[in-house]
Formats: sequence, C-alpha cells, structure tokens
Amino acid sequence: MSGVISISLVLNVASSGLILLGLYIIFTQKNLIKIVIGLGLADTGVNVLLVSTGYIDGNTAPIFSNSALNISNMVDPVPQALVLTSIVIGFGVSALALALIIRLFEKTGTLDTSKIRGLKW
Amino acid sequence: MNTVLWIIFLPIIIFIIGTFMLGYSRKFIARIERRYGPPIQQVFYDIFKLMNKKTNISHGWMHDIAILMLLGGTLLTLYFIPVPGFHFFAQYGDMLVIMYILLIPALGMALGVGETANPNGSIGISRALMMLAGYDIPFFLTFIGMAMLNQTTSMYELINIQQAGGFFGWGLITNPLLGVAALIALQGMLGEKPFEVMVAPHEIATGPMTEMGGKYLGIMMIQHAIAVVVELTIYINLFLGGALNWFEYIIKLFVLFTVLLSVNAVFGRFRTDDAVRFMWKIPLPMAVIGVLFIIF
Amino acid sequence: MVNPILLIIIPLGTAFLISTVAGSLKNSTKYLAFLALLANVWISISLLPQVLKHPVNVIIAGIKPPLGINLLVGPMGAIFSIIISVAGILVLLYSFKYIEGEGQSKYYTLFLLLITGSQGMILTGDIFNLFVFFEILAISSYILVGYAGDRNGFEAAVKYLILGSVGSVFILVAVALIYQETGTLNMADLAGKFASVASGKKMMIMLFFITGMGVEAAIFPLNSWLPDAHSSAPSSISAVLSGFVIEVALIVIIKFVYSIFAMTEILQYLSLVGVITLLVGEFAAFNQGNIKRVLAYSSIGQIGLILFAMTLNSEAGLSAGMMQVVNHTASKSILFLVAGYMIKMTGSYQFTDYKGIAKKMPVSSFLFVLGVLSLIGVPPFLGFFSKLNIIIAALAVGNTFNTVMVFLILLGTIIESVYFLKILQIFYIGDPIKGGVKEAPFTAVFPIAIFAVVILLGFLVLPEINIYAGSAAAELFTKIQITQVF
Amino acid sequence: MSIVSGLLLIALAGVILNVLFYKSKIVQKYVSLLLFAVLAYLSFNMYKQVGSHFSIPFLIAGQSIGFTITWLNYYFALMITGITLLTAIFSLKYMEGKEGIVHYYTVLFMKTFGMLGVILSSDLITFFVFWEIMSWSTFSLMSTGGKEAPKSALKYFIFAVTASMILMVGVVLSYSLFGSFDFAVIHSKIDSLSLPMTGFLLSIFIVSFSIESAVFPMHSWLPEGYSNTFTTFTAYLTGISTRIGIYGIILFLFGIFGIQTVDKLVILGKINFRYIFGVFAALTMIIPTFTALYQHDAKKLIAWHSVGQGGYMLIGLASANALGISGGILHIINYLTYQVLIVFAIASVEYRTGTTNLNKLGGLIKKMPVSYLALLFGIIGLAGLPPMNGFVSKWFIYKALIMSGYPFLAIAAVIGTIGTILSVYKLIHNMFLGQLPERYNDIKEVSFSMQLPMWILMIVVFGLGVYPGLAMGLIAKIQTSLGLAVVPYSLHGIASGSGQLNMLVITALFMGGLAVAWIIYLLGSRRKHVNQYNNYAGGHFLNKDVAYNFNYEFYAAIEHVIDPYRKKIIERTERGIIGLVDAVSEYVRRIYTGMINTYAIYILTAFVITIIFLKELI
Repeated sequence: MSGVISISLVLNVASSGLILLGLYIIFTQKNLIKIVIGLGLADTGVNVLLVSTGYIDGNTAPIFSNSALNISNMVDPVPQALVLTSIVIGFGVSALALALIIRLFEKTGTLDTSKIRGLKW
Repeated sequence: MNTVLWIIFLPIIIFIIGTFMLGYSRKFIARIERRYGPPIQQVFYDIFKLMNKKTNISHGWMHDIAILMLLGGTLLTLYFIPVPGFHFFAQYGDMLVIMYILLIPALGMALGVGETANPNGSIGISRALMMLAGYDIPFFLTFIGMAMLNQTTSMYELINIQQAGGFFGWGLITNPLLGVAALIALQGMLGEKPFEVMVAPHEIATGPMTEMGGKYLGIMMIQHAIAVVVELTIYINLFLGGALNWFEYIIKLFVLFTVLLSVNAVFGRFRTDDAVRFMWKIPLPMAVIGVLFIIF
Repeated sequence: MVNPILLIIIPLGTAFLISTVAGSLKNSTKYLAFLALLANVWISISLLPQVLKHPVNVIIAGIKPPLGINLLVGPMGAIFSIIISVAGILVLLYSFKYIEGEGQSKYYTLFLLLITGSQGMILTGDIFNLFVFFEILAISSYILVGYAGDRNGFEAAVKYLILGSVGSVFILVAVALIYQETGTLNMADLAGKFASVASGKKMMIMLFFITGMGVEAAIFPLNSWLPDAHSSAPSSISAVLSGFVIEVALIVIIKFVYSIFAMTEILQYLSLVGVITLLVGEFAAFNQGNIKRVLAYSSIGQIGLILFAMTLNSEAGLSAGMMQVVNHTASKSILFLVAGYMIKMTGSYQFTDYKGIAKKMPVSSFLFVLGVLSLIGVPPFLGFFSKLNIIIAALAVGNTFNTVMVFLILLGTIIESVYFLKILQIFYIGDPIKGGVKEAPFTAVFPIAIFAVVILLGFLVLPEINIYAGSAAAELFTKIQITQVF
Repeated sequence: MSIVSGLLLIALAGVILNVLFYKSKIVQKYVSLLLFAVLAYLSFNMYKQVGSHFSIPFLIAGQSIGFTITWLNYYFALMITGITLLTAIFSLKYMEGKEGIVHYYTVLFMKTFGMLGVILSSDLITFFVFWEIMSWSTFSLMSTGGKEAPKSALKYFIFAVTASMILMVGVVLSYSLFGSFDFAVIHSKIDSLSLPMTGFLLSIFIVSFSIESAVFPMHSWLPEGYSNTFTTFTAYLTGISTRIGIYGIILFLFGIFGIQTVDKLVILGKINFRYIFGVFAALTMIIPTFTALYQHDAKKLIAWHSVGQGGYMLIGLASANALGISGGILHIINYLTYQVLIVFAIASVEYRTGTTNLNKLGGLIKKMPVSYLALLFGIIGLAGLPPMNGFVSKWFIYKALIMSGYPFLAIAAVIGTIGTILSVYKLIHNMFLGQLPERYNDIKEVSFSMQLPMWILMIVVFGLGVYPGLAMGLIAKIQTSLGLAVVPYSLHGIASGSGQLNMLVITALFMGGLAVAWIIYLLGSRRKHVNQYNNYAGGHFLNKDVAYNFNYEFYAAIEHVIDPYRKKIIERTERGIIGLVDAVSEYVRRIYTGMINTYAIYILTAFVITIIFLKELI
C-alpha cells in the first residue's frame, strides 16, 4: 500500500500546510472573523500533526473488538487521545473568541483591526 | 630694641616718602601739561586741612570702622614687606599673605562706601572690584612664576636671590615677560590713568570718595600715600632686586613711579570692561608664556 | 503528608460548585472561594518542609508514568505554589469589595479556574497535561481581562486571545514534535531521552516551545498583548496577571531549558533577550500618562530582569531570580491594587489627576511608596537584596558581556526610579484634589498591607529565603533528581 | 554598648518619635533638639573609642553590617552632629507656623542617620546601604519648602540614583575581585590587581563620589536643588551634605587604594590620575564662582559657591603633598563653619523680609546689625581674607600647589578666589548696605534663638582663623591614620618649613594697625551722623519714593566680558540627554501599535531571529 508517497509524508505536508495557511491568514487579514477562522485552521493543522505522530504504516485502528488483532499491528492510541482534548480546547477558544468579537462589535461598530486601535503606545 | 623703634618710626617714614611722592606726581603731571603745578608739600597741607575740618559727615558705625580697617590694613601690609634694614616680620608671612592682606583695606573701604548708601560710591566699588579681577590674576601669576622658579614664597628670600645675581639677577632681567606683565598689572593696581576706572571724577563723582569728607578724606589720603609706596615696593622686591640701603630704595621708588606716571599722564581712561579685557588680553598671556618658559 | 493533587482539585471543584450554586447564594459565593484558597495556602505551606528532602511524586489514576500523568513537586514547585496561593487569596480578599454587581459569581469561578491553571502548570510532570493547564489558565485570563465590560476591556481581551492562541499553536506543535521524536510525554522520562534526539530536531522543538510559552511569559517581541491586557483588566486581575501568571510561564521555560532541553548555549541568548525586554519595558513606561499602563510596562521590565537573572547559568543567579520573583509579585500587586482604588475613587486613569491624593488616601499612598521603593531596590526592602544578589551573580562570571549587561540593567533601574518618583511627587506634593476621594475600605487595605509586610520584613527572614531559593535553584541546576522518578 | 550603636539608635529614635507624635509641637521642637544635643555630645567623645569595631550579626550576601571608628569619621561625625544641632536651634523659631514641620524634622533625622551610617561603616555593603538611605532622605528633604522644589529635587535624584548605581557596580565588582566587602581586606589585596583594573575600579568609585560632591561636569543639580528648599535646609545641605562625597573620595583615594597605587596609574606616559582629578577640581573652582556673579537670588549665589568651594577641597587632595592634603581636609571644616554662618544670616534676612531677591533688598545694616556682622564674618571667611579661617586652608592649598609645581592649578585657585570676592561683596552690599527701602523700616533683629547659632559660628570662624592649630591636631592624626606625611603645625599656623605662617602675628599686627588708625581718627573733631537721604545726588534732593540704590546688574562690565565665553555647555548637554531619553521612549512606545496583525508578525519575527541565532550557535 506504500505507493510512491508514504501516508506520513502526506500527513506532515498537510499539517504544516494548514498551519502555515492559518498563520498567514492571522498575519494579513484585517477582519477579526477571518482571523478567528485562521486560528481554527492553524488548530486543525496542529491536530493533524498530532495524529500523524502516532500513525504507523499498515496498522489499523487500536480497537480490541475481535481478539484476532494483536498489539503489534495497531496504531499508537496515545496521540489520538491528545487530539481529542486539543479539538475540544480549539472549539472552546474559537467559541469564546466569537463571543468576545460580538461584544466588541457592539461597542466599536467595526470588525476592522486597523480601526480598533483604542489601546496603543 | 631697634625693632620696637622700627615698628614706631617705619610708618612715619613711609608716610613722609609717600606724601612727597604724591606731591611729586602732581608736579610731574603738571609739567607734562606745561603748567607749574602745586608745591611738593601740597599733599601735606591738604591732609592737615582735612584732618582739622569741623564737620565730618558719617553715615553709620560701619562707615567709621571702615576707615579704621582701611588705614589699619595698609599699616599691616607695611610691616610684612621687607624694607632696607628691617625685615623682622617678613618671616611670619610670605608673599601669599601679603597679596591677601592687600585686599583687607579694599574690603574695608568697600564696606564703608556701601554704608554711605550713595550709588556713585557703589558703582565706584563695583568698578574697583572688577578692576581687581582684571589686574590681580596676571600679577598673581607672575608671582607664582617667580616663586616656582626660586622654590620659595617668602619675599625676603626672593630679594636675597636677586641680590646675589647683581644687576643681572634682577627678576626683570632673568624673565622679562613676567616683569613687563607685572608692570602693566601694577599700573592697574595703583589705579593710574588708563585703568583709573574706580575714581573717575567725570563719570561717578570720584566714585568711593563721594561721601567722604573731613577727617575721613584725610585718613583716605594718608592711606593712599602709604599704599602707593607699599605696592611699588612689592614690585621692586620681586623684579628690581629689592634695596639694601635707603638711598637706592628711594631712587628706585621715584624712577618706577615716574615710569608709571608718564603712562598715566598721556592715556585717557578705559571703559571698565575694556580695561578688564585689556588686562586679560595683554599681561595675562605674557605671564602664562613666562611661566611656561619657567616650567620647560 | 497531604497529597499535592488537592492543590488542583480544591480550586477546580469549588469553581464548579460556585457556578452551580450561584443562583441561590448570590453574593456569598466569594466566601466559598475564600475557603478553597485558604485550604490551598495551608496545603502548599505544609508541603514545603517535606519537599526539601526529596521531590514528591504523585501518580494519578494508578497508571505509572511514562504512560500515566504524574505530579512532580520539587522545591521550585512548592515555593511557587505558595506564591500563587498566597497572592491569590490576598487578591481575592481585595476583590470582595472591588468587584460588585450580580455577575460576581462568574468572576470568582474564573478566578479559581485561573488559580487551578497556574497551580497545575507548576506541579504537573507531563507536558501535554502542562498544555491543558496552560489552556485553562489562558482562557480564564482572556475572559477576566474583558470582565470590566467596557470597550477597552473587550479590545484587550480579543487581542490577548488571538496572540495567546497563536502561542498555544506553537506549544502544541512542540508537544507533537516531542512525542514524535521521543515517544513519551512525561518530563522525567523526556529528560533522559531528549539528549538522543537529532540536534536539528532538538533545536526546532526548543524553538517552538520557547516562542509559544514566551508569548505567555511576556518576553520582548512576544509581549505586545501585555500593556493592553494589564491596563484594561480590573485591577485585581492585572495584579494577579502581573503578580504570578507571567512568572509561572517564565518558570516553565526555565525548567524546560535547564532540565529537559539541557541546551546551555541558548542561555546567553535568553539573557540578552531578558535585558532587551527590561530596557523596552522601562523606556516604554518612561512618559506614560495612564498609571496602569506604566505598571504594565514596568512588569515587562521586571520580567526581563528575572529572565536575565535566571539564565545566568549559575545557581546564585537562579536563587536571586527566585527572590526577585517573590519581590515582584508582592510589590507589583501592591501597586496595582492601590492603583485600582485610586482609579475607582478619582474616576481617571491619568496619574497626573491624582495631585495631592496622599492627603485624602494617606494609607494606600504610603503603601504605594513602599511598593515602589521595594521594586526599585532601596536597601531595607526585599527588592534591594534580590537586585544585589542578581548583580553579584552576574558579575561573579566576570566576562565583559555580563558587565555590559549589568550597566544596562542599572540604566533601566535609573529610568524606572525616575518615572516612579514623578508619580510619587504628584501624590505627595500639591493641593489635594477635590471630589469625594476617601480612603480605600479595610478589606482592600488589609491584603495590601500584608504584601507590604512581606517586602518590608523580608530581610528578617532572609536566611530562610536563601535556603529555599537555593534548593529550588539546585533542583533545576542538578538534573539528577528529576530522572529517578520511577 | 559602643558609641556607634548609640549614635545610630538615637537618630533612628528621632525619626520614629517624630512620626509617632506628629501632632505635638513639644516633641517636634524640644525633644528633637535634645536628641540632636545628645548626638553631638556622643560624637564629641567618640575619640575615646577610636579603632573599636562594632558589627550587627545580620548577614547580607555573606557580609555582616560592621562599623569602625577612625579619626577620619570622628572628624566628620563631629561636623555632622554639630551642624545638625545648630540647624535645629536655628529652626526652632524659623519653622514657626510653617506647614510641613513633621516632614522637616523626620527627614532631618533620617538624613543624619544615613550620613552617620555612611561615615561609620567599615565595609562596602553597609556603606552602600546607608548611602542609599542618605540619598533618598536628601531627595525627600529637598522636595519640600518651595514652588520649584519638587522639580529640582527630581533633577537631584536623577544624579543621585546614577551615582548610587555606579557605586553598586563598584561594590559588587570589588566583591567579585577581592572576595570580600571589608575595607581592610580590600586595602590589603589592592596591589594584586592589574593596573587597568585598579584604574577602572578607582574611577568607578571616584566618579560616583564626584557626582555626590558636585564636581564640575556633574554639578548642575546643586544650585537649584539646594536653594529651592527651606533656607535652613540650604545651610544644612551646602554645609555638610555634599561633603560626604569628599569623605568617600578621601577614604577611597587614601584609605583603601593608598597613595602609592594611585600614583602608579599613569596615562599617556606623563599625566597621572591625580593631575586629571586636579584639572576637574580647578574647573569646579572657576566656572561655578563666576556663574555666582550672575545670580540675583542670595540662596542661589551661595549654592553656586558651595560647588566652587568643593573644588578647593578636591584640589587640596589632588596635590597630594602633606601641606595640600591637610589644607584640603582643613578646608572642609573651615568651609562648613563660614558657609553655614552666611546661610543663617540669609535665613534671618528671609525670615524678616520674606525675600532673598538681591535686587529688592538693601540697607538692612541699620535694622539687623547682628545678622550683618554674621554675614561679614562669613564672607571674609569665604573670600579667604586673613583674620578668618578661610584664609588658612586656602594658604595651605596655594603653598602646596606652588611648591609641588602645578602653576596653572594654583592660578585656577586664585581666579576662583577673586570670583568669590566679587560675588561675595555683591551679596553683602545688596542685602545690608545702600539705601534702606521704605517697606523694611519697621524690621527688627531676629530673636535670640536664631542669633545664638550665629554667635557660636562667628566665634568658631574667628577662633579657627587665629588658632588653626586647634583643628590641625585632629587633621594630623587623620593623616597619620591614612598613612600620609604630617605637616609641622603649631597652635598659630605652620611653625617651620620653607615659608612660615603665623596667624597670631598677623591678627595682632592688624589690631595694632586699627589702634593707630583709631588714634588718628580721634585727632579729628566729632563726627556728625546723618540719615541716608542727606546724600550727594548731583545737586538734587532725595526722598522716600526715589529708589537711589545700585543693586541691579552689579557686575555688568565683567559679565559683558565673560558672556561670549559662557556657552552653557552643561545645560545644553543635559537637555540633549533628556531629549534623547524622551525620543527613545517615544520610539519604543510606538512599537506597541495596537494592530493585532503587527503583534502576530512580531511573534513570527521573534521566531525567525531565534532560528538565525540558534543556527550559528549549533
């Protein structure tokens, strides 16, 4: 099944691509909502990276439903547990971010970061 | 025993010499201005007249004490200057002491004139003090140069060193720059014409002497007579090899005084800041170069 | 021997308890929070003597490391948990009167969550667990910064959130890479395995971790959120944030650099960054008008100093840094808490409007003076001894780099003392201001006074502080203890 | 219970008492006075315990707080406690009804506590701790008592903090070099240092002490700082506060580093460390005294002089031959006595007339003769004219400079003296002489409690002038304790050596001259007293509303000559530095632009910079 490109290479490229894309959005976009989306993207990128760490070529999911499979050809379950918490955290943070942005919008009437510069110097 | 005699008679002798010199100066200037001038003993008559005046106006106790400080200070300097035959006190105070004692009469007069509450007097005093700043720096520098050269600050030893060298030992000859600078500074110290800014009769009504009358003016003239001799003697002891006997001493006094008077007779009066600027532009650099010669 | 896990469970439990009973108890939820923190203080203090002998290792849920999560409490951890709980309880006491209104139970829940996060970050022995507590701490401080509900509050909270999340992305990348390379998440296990990692990879991991954690630790280029967050948060929160939250993040970096990454080359670079942070903080604070912004920039300055002290690669430097942390927590909290009531009373953030306030608020202005004097490092106060030890540690090495750094630090101190003096002069000189300005209530002044006692009488207890700080430094410096955990 | 702990405890007790009983007037005035008297008494018989060591077991960085009594700090302790006692007596009446009395006495005690601690300390840490306490109490002392007091106090503070930071580096550097803070240990190990390092360490200490004692380039804080506060504080500060810096210089230059090591420091072959120090001292003498000419406020004029006089002490020490050093040290006590005398006179004038502006005063001699006499004694001392003590120490310094071949330093001293004479006459003339303005007609002399300190100081100034031997004994002991040659002194001056100085003979002759002049004066007839309006006015009559006084622009001509050379370099450099700090802080503040995107990009830049740095590291 190991074609020319191995799965872990794909996963690595995908995760770093996602992270870079997410960070790029944060650096350049002026709109706050887009920045939160960028954050979400970066978060998913990291999650992909986290999952890919546990992946071993040719192994299946670590479920003990039928006793035929033994430990050796199972994927490492620990990163998957980590990803779960990380996704939850990512979700919590973006929910909080959007709530704060709504309240900020009520107060300032704009989402453009260059206009929201009350606090500087 | 003779020191006690010297202590009593020295002021009188110097007073007499001084008064004759002032009389001589009036006659000398008159001669230059092609008139006869008053008799030599005219200054005695003035002093005698002033001392017997009935009304002596005084502006307060400081005015009186100032006159006492004036005369007392000058007498003090007299004793410290080695004079031919008498140098008993010279060992108790050197040239530095003399330079500072000279300032006591100036301060006394300044306080007294300040007390008279007359702006002309105050302007005169401020000019006198500015003139002091002018001439004192070069004069002191020449003295420092001489003291460093001979490694002593006592005037009596300076005389002995110059005497040892004979004519060529004179300070004026060994380092002429210091000598000439000191001569110009002396012109300012005596208040002779180009630097006569403090007693400018036309501008500030004889400056400090405006409110002095009667015996106050008399004592001031006595003091002036002694002060002239004292200042001339300082220059003689530093640069003209001092004097061993009275005859040589009086000759040197009159010759030096004539030099100064001739300059006095022909020059107009400087403005005060020009006088100070002159003093700092000509004699001071000369003295500095003189000292540099001594160092290297 | 009380199990250190309680230090985390009690605040967490009470936080949720408060939010559930908030409806009925209304304004008395704060006493529940007070009790929780009181227990916390008692536990952390009782932990200290026991920890000095050897670090306490707590296995959670029976699974032994490297798979299970464990708490590793060394002297550094114990001292820090004392700082957190003591500072936490005092600020809580302060906010009894400071935070009114019906939403206050939310405030106390978040406050306890913040305490849980920081305790957790200090005590945990597992890096992913560290990340989780980091997120708890971060999220609760985002909300608390915006708690005031005004325009500045929300703006600062949004900025803090976005920058904090970028930071956490970096940390998570580092955790992932660490797991990829070493296959373990336990710090003790990692310390042993990390040396075998390829140097290029090792550098990447360290880079991601330090940049990520650096955002929260307010190191120079990464601390742009701090001035806005600390100046627009309610003063009790800025006191807590400046007090120990940024120090906790800094200590985690130091712990990782010394015991896990064991890369001593980066220390000199970090001390340079520390001095730059100091200078930027002091210069930026120089002609500020808003009092809380001045204090925020001065916190940046102090963090720079602590970072410099701790990265001197010597035990003396580490213990001096620990003393400076204690001093900074105490004096900075005093300044923020006093400023809080001054703003509340005069209604203006500009300290130029507090002319002659000392006559109306004599006690708090006097405490403000004590705080300033200790922060600058004037002899009888604790600040002087910590600054002196820092400079002794710096000059002990004697190379020209350190001498130049010491001169820069002293330049920073000069600037710091000048702008603080300007503020003090405004307080004490000039005709007292009009308006209803009166002394802060007792419940506010009491905690500030205790902080003042800490810095004023610090020198009486100096030998003990030296022992504890020394042992904390030793723990970090000699990496042996951390490995024999199994 | 040694004297040292007594001194420090009493000073501390003073602080605490004043803070606790801030309401009661009795405590402030009389208890403080009593405490100051006890302090003076204790320090007076400190000489019994010279050499004894006393230390508190409390350790800072491994060094216990230790104090020793040496002849040098006995000399300074005498001066500190003496002047504080006199100031306390003077301010009994002076501070009547003024607000801020609590602060006045508390800070006075704290300052004394700080100063006593500094001079008595036997190791660098104690020295530094008390130095900080002293500079902080000076700051708070200077920030009350006048409109611009806070601003000038802040300016002082910037200099003081820089000085103590440099001192801190010196303290810690010597700890890392010698392994101990104790003076004796450092003194014994001083030769083990390489030459450039000794030079660096010595210049650190000397620079920080020169900032404190206002040596030339770092003196600009003193004139405003000392004159904008209560005049009694001006007396106290100009008198003793800046001289603690001189104590530091003496202690480190001669006590710790030793004259041999200092002479080894030769730069560019010929110029040695002391000559550079002498040049700075010379500049300190000339420039401040001529700036004093321009002042038209009495307190500022005197403050400028206190900078100038500091130059005399330093140049005495820089000449480093026995006569010069003893002259420098003697000048400290001489200066202290006549300086405080002058400022007390100014204070009494200010107490009565309410102003120290020289252009508005005049003719007060008729109403305040005692203050006039005090000021007269003071200015004769300050100008250095014979009967008073100022002359003695100036004579030593001149003699030393000429004899050890520094002509240009000597002429600098002369220029300084002449500048002093000019500005000092302006002071007494504008305040006491000339026409008495109408508004001061009903002024009375100050009360006895203000006159007493003035009388005491007058006696001391004249006494030390005629019998300098009284102080010379103590100075000889100091010189031997610092390992320097001693001057053959006698009760009335210098007994032998190349040039004699016999103050007794000079004063006797002067009195004799006065007697002769008095006899001549009596020959004339009685004097007729007239009031000030019966005066020559070019034929015009004078009356009350004519302001017939010459006060304003008293030395216009010399100012006209000097002005082109007064480039105010110091003020311009200071404005430049403050401008630089402001610009940098403005620039640094701009980094926090408030834009989220820029903040995020900062994180990226930090990331990249660390990569570059780590790349070349590994």
